Amino acid sequence: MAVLDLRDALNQALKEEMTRDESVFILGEEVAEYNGAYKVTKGLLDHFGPKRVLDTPISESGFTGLGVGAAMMGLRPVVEFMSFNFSLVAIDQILSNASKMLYMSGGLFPIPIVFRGPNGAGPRVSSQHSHNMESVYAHFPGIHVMSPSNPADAKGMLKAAIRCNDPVIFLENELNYSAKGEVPDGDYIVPIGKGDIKRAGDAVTIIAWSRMMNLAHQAADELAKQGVNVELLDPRTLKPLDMPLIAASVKKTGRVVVVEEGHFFCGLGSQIADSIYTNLFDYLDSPIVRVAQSENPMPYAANLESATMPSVAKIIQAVNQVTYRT
Amino acid sequence: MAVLDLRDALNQALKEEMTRDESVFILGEEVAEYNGAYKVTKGLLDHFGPKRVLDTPISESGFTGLGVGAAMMGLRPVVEFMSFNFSLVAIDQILSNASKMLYMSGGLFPIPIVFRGPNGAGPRVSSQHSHNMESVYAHFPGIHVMSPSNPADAKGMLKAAIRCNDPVIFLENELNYSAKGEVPDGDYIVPIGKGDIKRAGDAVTIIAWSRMMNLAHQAADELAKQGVNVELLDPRTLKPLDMPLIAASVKKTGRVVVVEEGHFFCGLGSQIADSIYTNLFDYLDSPIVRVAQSENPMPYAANLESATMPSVAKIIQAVNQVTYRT
Amino acid sequence: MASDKAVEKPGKPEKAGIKKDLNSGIPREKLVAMLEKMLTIRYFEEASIKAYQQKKIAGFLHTYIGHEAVGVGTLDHKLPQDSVVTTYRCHGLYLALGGSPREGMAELFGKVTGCARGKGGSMHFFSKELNYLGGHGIVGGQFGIGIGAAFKSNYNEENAVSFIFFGDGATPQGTFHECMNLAALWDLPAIFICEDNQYGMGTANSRAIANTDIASKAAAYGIKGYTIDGMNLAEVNEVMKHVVNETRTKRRPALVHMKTYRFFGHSVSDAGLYRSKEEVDSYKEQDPIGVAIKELTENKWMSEEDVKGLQKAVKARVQDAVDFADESPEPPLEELTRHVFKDEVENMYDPANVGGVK
Amino acid sequence: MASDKAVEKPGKPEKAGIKKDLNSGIPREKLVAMLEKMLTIRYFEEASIKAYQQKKIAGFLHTYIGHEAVGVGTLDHKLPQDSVVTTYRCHGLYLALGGSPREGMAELFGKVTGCARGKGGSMHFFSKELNYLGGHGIVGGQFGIGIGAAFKSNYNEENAVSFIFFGDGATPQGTFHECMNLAALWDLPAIFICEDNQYGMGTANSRAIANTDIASKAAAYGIKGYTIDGMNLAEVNEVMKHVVNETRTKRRPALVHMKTYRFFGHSVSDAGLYRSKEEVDSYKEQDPIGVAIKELTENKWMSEEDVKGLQKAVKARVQDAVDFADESPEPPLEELTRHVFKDEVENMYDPANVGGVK
Ligand SMILES: Cc1ncc(C[n+]2csc(CCOP(=O)(O)OP(=O)(O)O)c2C)c(N)n1
Ligand SMILES: Cc1ncc(C[n+]2csc(CCOP(=O)(O)OP(=O)(O)O)c2C)c(N)n1
Ligand SMILES: [Mg+2]
Ligand SMILES: [Mg+2]
Repeated sequence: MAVLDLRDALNQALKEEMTRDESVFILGEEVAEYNGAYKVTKGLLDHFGPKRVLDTPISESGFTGLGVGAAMMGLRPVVEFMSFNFSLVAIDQILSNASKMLYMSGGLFPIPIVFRGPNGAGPRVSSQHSHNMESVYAHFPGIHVMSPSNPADAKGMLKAAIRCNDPVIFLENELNYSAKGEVPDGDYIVPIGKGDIKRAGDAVTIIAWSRMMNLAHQAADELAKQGVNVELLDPRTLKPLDMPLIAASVKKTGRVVVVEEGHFFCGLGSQIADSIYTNLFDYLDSPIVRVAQSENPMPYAANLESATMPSVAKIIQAVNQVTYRT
Repeated sequence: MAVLDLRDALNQALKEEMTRDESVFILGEEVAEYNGAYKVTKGLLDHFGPKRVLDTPISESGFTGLGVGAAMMGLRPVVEFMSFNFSLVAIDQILSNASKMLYMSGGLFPIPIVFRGPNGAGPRVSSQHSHNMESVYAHFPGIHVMSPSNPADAKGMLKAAIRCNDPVIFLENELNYSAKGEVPDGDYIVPIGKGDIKRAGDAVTIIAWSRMMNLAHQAADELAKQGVNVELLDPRTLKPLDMPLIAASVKKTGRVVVVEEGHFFCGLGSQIADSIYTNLFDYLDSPIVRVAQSENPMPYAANLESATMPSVAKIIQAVNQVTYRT
Repeated sequence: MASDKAVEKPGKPEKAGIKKDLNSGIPREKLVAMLEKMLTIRYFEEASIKAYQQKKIAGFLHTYIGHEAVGVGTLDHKLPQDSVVTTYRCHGLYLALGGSPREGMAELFGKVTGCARGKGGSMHFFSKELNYLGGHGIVGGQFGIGIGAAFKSNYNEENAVSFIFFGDGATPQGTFHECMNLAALWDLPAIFICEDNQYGMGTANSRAIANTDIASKAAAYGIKGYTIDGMNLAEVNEVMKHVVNETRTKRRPALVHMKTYRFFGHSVSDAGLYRSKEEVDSYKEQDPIGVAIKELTENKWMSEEDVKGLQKAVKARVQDAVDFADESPEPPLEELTRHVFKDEVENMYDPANVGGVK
Repeated sequence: MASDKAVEKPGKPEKAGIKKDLNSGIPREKLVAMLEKMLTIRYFEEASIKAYQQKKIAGFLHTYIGHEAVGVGTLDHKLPQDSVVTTYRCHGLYLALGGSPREGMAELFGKVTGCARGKGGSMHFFSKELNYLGGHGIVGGQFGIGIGAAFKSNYNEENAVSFIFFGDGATPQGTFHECMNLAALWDLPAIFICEDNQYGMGTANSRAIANTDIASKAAAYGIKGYTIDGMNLAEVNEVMKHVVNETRTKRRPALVHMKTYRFFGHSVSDAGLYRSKEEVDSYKEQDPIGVAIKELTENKWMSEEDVKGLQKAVKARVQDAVDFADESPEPPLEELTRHVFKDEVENMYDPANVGGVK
C-alpha cells in the first residue's frame, strides 16, 4: 500500500475507472489543461486525451445538463464542480433531471453520473464560497450522497460512485486534499451505504465525516489523555445512512456527538440525530449534542472565520456535555 | 371581518402594502396581464399599473437578481415564483446574493425582498413540479422562511414579510389557495417568528404548517371523537422557529407528531424534532413521530400520488404511535 | 475540442423559397403518411381533452394541436440512432416518432401500461427504443439533455443527430444560451428547434424576448439560423431535410425558428383571454391538416371517401387507445418505491433512512 | 414595458478611430489625475500581493494590474447617482471610484476598519456612498444586481445609469443572457462592460466562447455593441463618454467589449503556465501607465521629477493604507452574528434555533 494524498487517491480512482471503462469521461472547469483547480485531475488529459477529459466554459447548468443527457444515452460522466458552491447555478439539473429521470421515465433511463468537487469552506474564501451542501442534496430522493474523510476511503468510494448506475453527489473538501494515508492498490471498493468505525471506544460516539473526522481524531486523542474513550464513526455515505452501524455504536456508548462543518439548522446532523432518537431512544443516556457552524454567513476575518467553524475545542466541549463532565 | 379565500387574503396584503409604500413592486411570470397563474395578483396591474406590476420573461435567475439589485438600491421587491420548483434555477441568487449581502457588505446593504409562490405539490403535476423547499432555504442563514396555513395568517404574515428589511421566503400552497377563513380588515400583522396554537389539547402536540395543518385539523376532529385531545401547533414562521411556543406545548403534552408535506430525510421536521429532543428531552414521554412524503419522486398516477403524500390516516396512525395506542 | 470552426462566420437566417400552394412537392405516398400522423396527433389530443374533462386525466395537459406540421415534417428525417427531447408539450412528437397511442394514452390516464408506467404523466413521455428522451416540465431543462445526446454521438463516433425542441418562451432562459454556446464550441450535432407559437402561456413573445427574430440569435454562437413557416408542412419537411443532413455530416449545431401556433390554450385550464378570436381563426385557416387534405383531394390523390376512411381509421385507433387506457390497471403499490434507483445499495431501504410511520 | 425599441435594428460593433499615439486627446490635468488613479491601483495591488506573501492577506486575491485603463477610463464618467457592480476582481474599480485605500487595504487584512468591516474580504468590496454594489464571487452573479440598479433608476425616474463589469469567462453563463435580454426588453439604463483579458482562469476564451466577438452578441438583444482597446486609456475614456451619455439619455442598455490583459496570474496562487512570457510581455509594452507617463513627459506636461514625485506620493498613500490596515483591530467577536439580519425578529437568537454547544 502506498501512502498518498487524498487528492492523489481520487486521481488514482479516476484513472483506474477511466481505464476500466471507456464510457467514463470527466468534464468541468479547468480539469484538463490546467490539471484541475485543485489538481485532482492531474495528468488525466495527457493520459486519456481531450475526448475524455474536457475543459468546459463557465456554464455549470449547461455542462451538468450535458452530463445528464450523455448518461441517458449510456455514457458515464464525472462532472467536476470547481467547488460545490457553483453547483447552485446547476442544481435544477441535478434535482429536477438527474435525480428524477429514472423514476419519471418509469425505469427507462438510469443516470449513471457522479458530481464531485470540494464542498464547504476553503481557507478565508468568505461568504459566497463556503456553502456546505450535504443536507440539501440529501433531502431529495433519487440521489446518493458520499463524502470521504481519508485517502483510502476517497479512492474506494469514488470508484464505487463511478460504478454506480445512479446519480451520486461526491463531496470532497479543499482543506482535506493534502491529508495523507495508506491507500490499497488496485480494485479497492468501499460500497455505497457502508460507514466505518475509525476508532473504537465505549464512552461516546462521535459521528463526523469529511474534514470533520480529522478534528474528531484530534479531539479523541485529547480526550483519551483525559481517560475518555471515544468511538469515531464515519458514515462515509451520508445518504443512505448506515443505520445498522450507527445503531451498534449507540447501543454500546449511549452518548452521541454529531459534528458537521455546515450550518446547524436543517443540517445533516438534524437527520442523524432524529434517526437516532427515533430508532434508539431507549439506548440514549443523554441528549445528542451537535457541533456545527454558527448561524451566520462565512466571514472573511481570520478570527471570525475560526469562531464560525467547528473546532477541536468545540468537539471536546460537546463530549463533555453529553458525558455530563461539565 | 370578511370571509376570504387564502388567495384573496394574499391579494389584499399585497394591495395594502403596495398602497402604503410606493417602493413595493411585484414581478414574476404572468403576474400582471394574466392576473397571476393562480390569481394571487388579480387586479394589481389594473390598480397599480405596469410600473409596479411586471410580467417577466421566463428568466428566474435574471429577475431574481434584478430584485436583489433593486433592493440594494432601496426598493422593496416582491418576487413571485410561479412555483417554488422554478426557484431552483434562481437559487444561487437567493442564497449567494440575497441572504449574504448584508453580512458580506459589513452591514451596508440590507435586502428587503420577499420571494413568494406555491411550494410543494400541485394536484397530479408529477416529479418535476412537486418539490418542497422549506428545509433547503431554512438551512442557510440570512433568510427567514414563512408559510401560512389559513387566510388570516396569510394576510398578516405576508404584510410582515413585505415590511421586513431582510429577505423572506414565503411559501404558499396551490392546494390551499381556496381555503376559506375570516380575515381581519386593515393593518393586521403576524410578526415573523411567532407561531400559533390552532387548537388546544393535552394529549399530543401535532406540529404542522401550510396545507398540512388542514389535514391535522381533520385528524384532530377524528381523534377527538376517540377521546384524544390533540393540540395543533402551527409554527407559521419555519425559521426562526418559535421555540418558546413549542416548548410550552411539549411540556404540556409530552408527545409530538411533526407533519410535513415534503421529504423525510433532512426535512424541516428533522430540525424541529432535534430541537425538541435537545431542549425538552426530559419532557418527552415517547419518541417523536414524523409524517412526511415517502422516499420517491412524486409519481403521476393517482394511487401512487396519494400513497406518497401525508394523509389524515397517516397522521392518526402517528398519533396512535406516540400515544402507544397501537 | 474547441476548433476554429467554432468561430466561423456567423450564419445568416436562410429561408427556402417554397410556396404554400397545392403543389407542395411532397410525393403522394409520403403526404398520405404524414397526414395520417398529423391526424393521429390531432385526434389523440382531442381525445385527451375530452378525457381530462371526464377527470380521467389530471394535472397539466398541454396539447400539440396546431403544431402538427412542425413535429411531423421534422421528425420525418429522424433516423433510429437519432434522439429527440422536448418540453411538457410532448405527446405530438412522441406520436410523430411512431410512439404507441395506447401507451401514450395510458400514460395520461396514469396507468402502469403507459410509456412511463404511469409515473411520468402528461409532461413526461419517454421511449427507450425511439431515443425519446422526454417530456420535461422545467422550461429550458431539456437543452442540456439534448446536447448531451449530441455529445454522445461524437464520443462514440456515431452519425446520430440530436433534435432539441423548445418553446419561444424558453429562449430567455439562461440554459438556452449556455447550451447553444457549448454545442457550437464543441461541434455537437444538435438541432435547436424553437416551436414559436408566439406565446409563453399568456405572454406574447414580444413582451418576453428583446429581439424576436430567433434565428438571428445563431450569429452570437457562430452557427447557422433558419426561419421556417411551421404551418407549412412542405416547407418544414424540405428545409429540415437540409438542416438535418448538414448537421449530420458537418457536425455543427443549427438553430431553427419554426413559426407556428397553438389552436387551444396553453394547457386545458387556460381561458386564453390574451389573444383574439380573429388571431386564432387566422391560423386555423392555415391548419396543415386541412391544407394537406385539400392538396390530396384536389390533386385527386385521394377521394373524399379515402379521406373519410383514413380519418375513421385513425379515430378508431385513438379510441382503441382510450379503451386500452381505461381498462389498464393503475400501477401496483410496489411501483411507488421502484425506479428511485437502478441499483440496490446497502441500507437504502432501512426504514430508519426514509422514516415515516412504522 | 416592452417597447418596439426592444427590437430596433441590431447595433453594429462601433469603434472609435482613436490612435495610440502621444496625442491621446486627454487634457493635461485630466491625464495627470487619471495617471494618479492608475498608479494608486497599481501600487495598491502590488502592496496587496506583498502582504499576501507575508500572510497578512489570505484566501483568494485577484488583482486588477493590467486592467487599470478600463476602470479609470470608464468610471471617469460615473456620476454620484450611478452605480457600479463587478466581480471578485474588485479592488481596482473601488479605487478608481475614489474609494479609500485605507479601507480597502483594511478589508484585505480582515480588519473591522475595512470597507466591509473585514467580513467581505478581497472578493467583496462595497461602498454605500459610491453606490459600489460589490465585489461578487460567483461568476455571473452580479448581472442581476446591475440590472436591478438600472431598474431602480427608471422606477424612481432618476437619470442614473448602472455599470456592470464582468469577465470574458462570464459570457457563457446563462445569467449573462437573461440579464441582457431583460435590460433590452425593459429599456434599462445598464452598461454591460466585458473586461476581456482573454482568459477565464487558465482557459483561453477561444476555448470557452463559440464566438469571441463579444460585441457582436448585442445584436441578439437588439442593442448596440462596442469594441474598445482596453489598454488604451484615451480610447476607453472617449468611447465610454459616448456610451454613457447615450445610455443615460436614451435609456437603452449597451454592451461594451474591452480588450485588456492581466499582467499577473488569475489569483496569487496561479502559476500562469497557460500563456507565454512573450504574450505577457507584449501587453506589458502597452501598459497604460507607461503610455500615460510617456505622453506627459514627452509633451513636457510633467518633468521626470514630477512623475517621480507623483509616484512617491501615491506609494506613500498606499503605504499609509498598509500601516492603517496593519494597526487596525480585528472585528470584535460580537461582529460574528451582527449583520446576518437588519431587523431583530422574535425568537431569532434563541439558542434552540441556532444550536451549537451551550
Ligand atoms: C423554469 C420554469 N419557469 C416557469 C415555468 C411555468 N411555465 C410552464 S410552460 C410556460 C410557458 C412556456 O412557453 P413556451 O416556451 O413558449 O412554450 P409553449 O407552452 O408555448 O409551447 C411557463 C411559464 C416552468 N415550467 N419552468
Ligand atoms: C459560477 C462560478 N463558477 C466557477 C467559478 C470559479 N472561477 C472564479 S473566477 C473564474 C474565471 C473567470 O474568468 P473571467 O470571467 O474571464 O474573469 P477574470 O478572472 O479573467 O477577470 C472561475 C472559473 C466561480 N467563481 N463561479
Ligand atoms: Mg410558446
Ligand atoms: Mg478573463
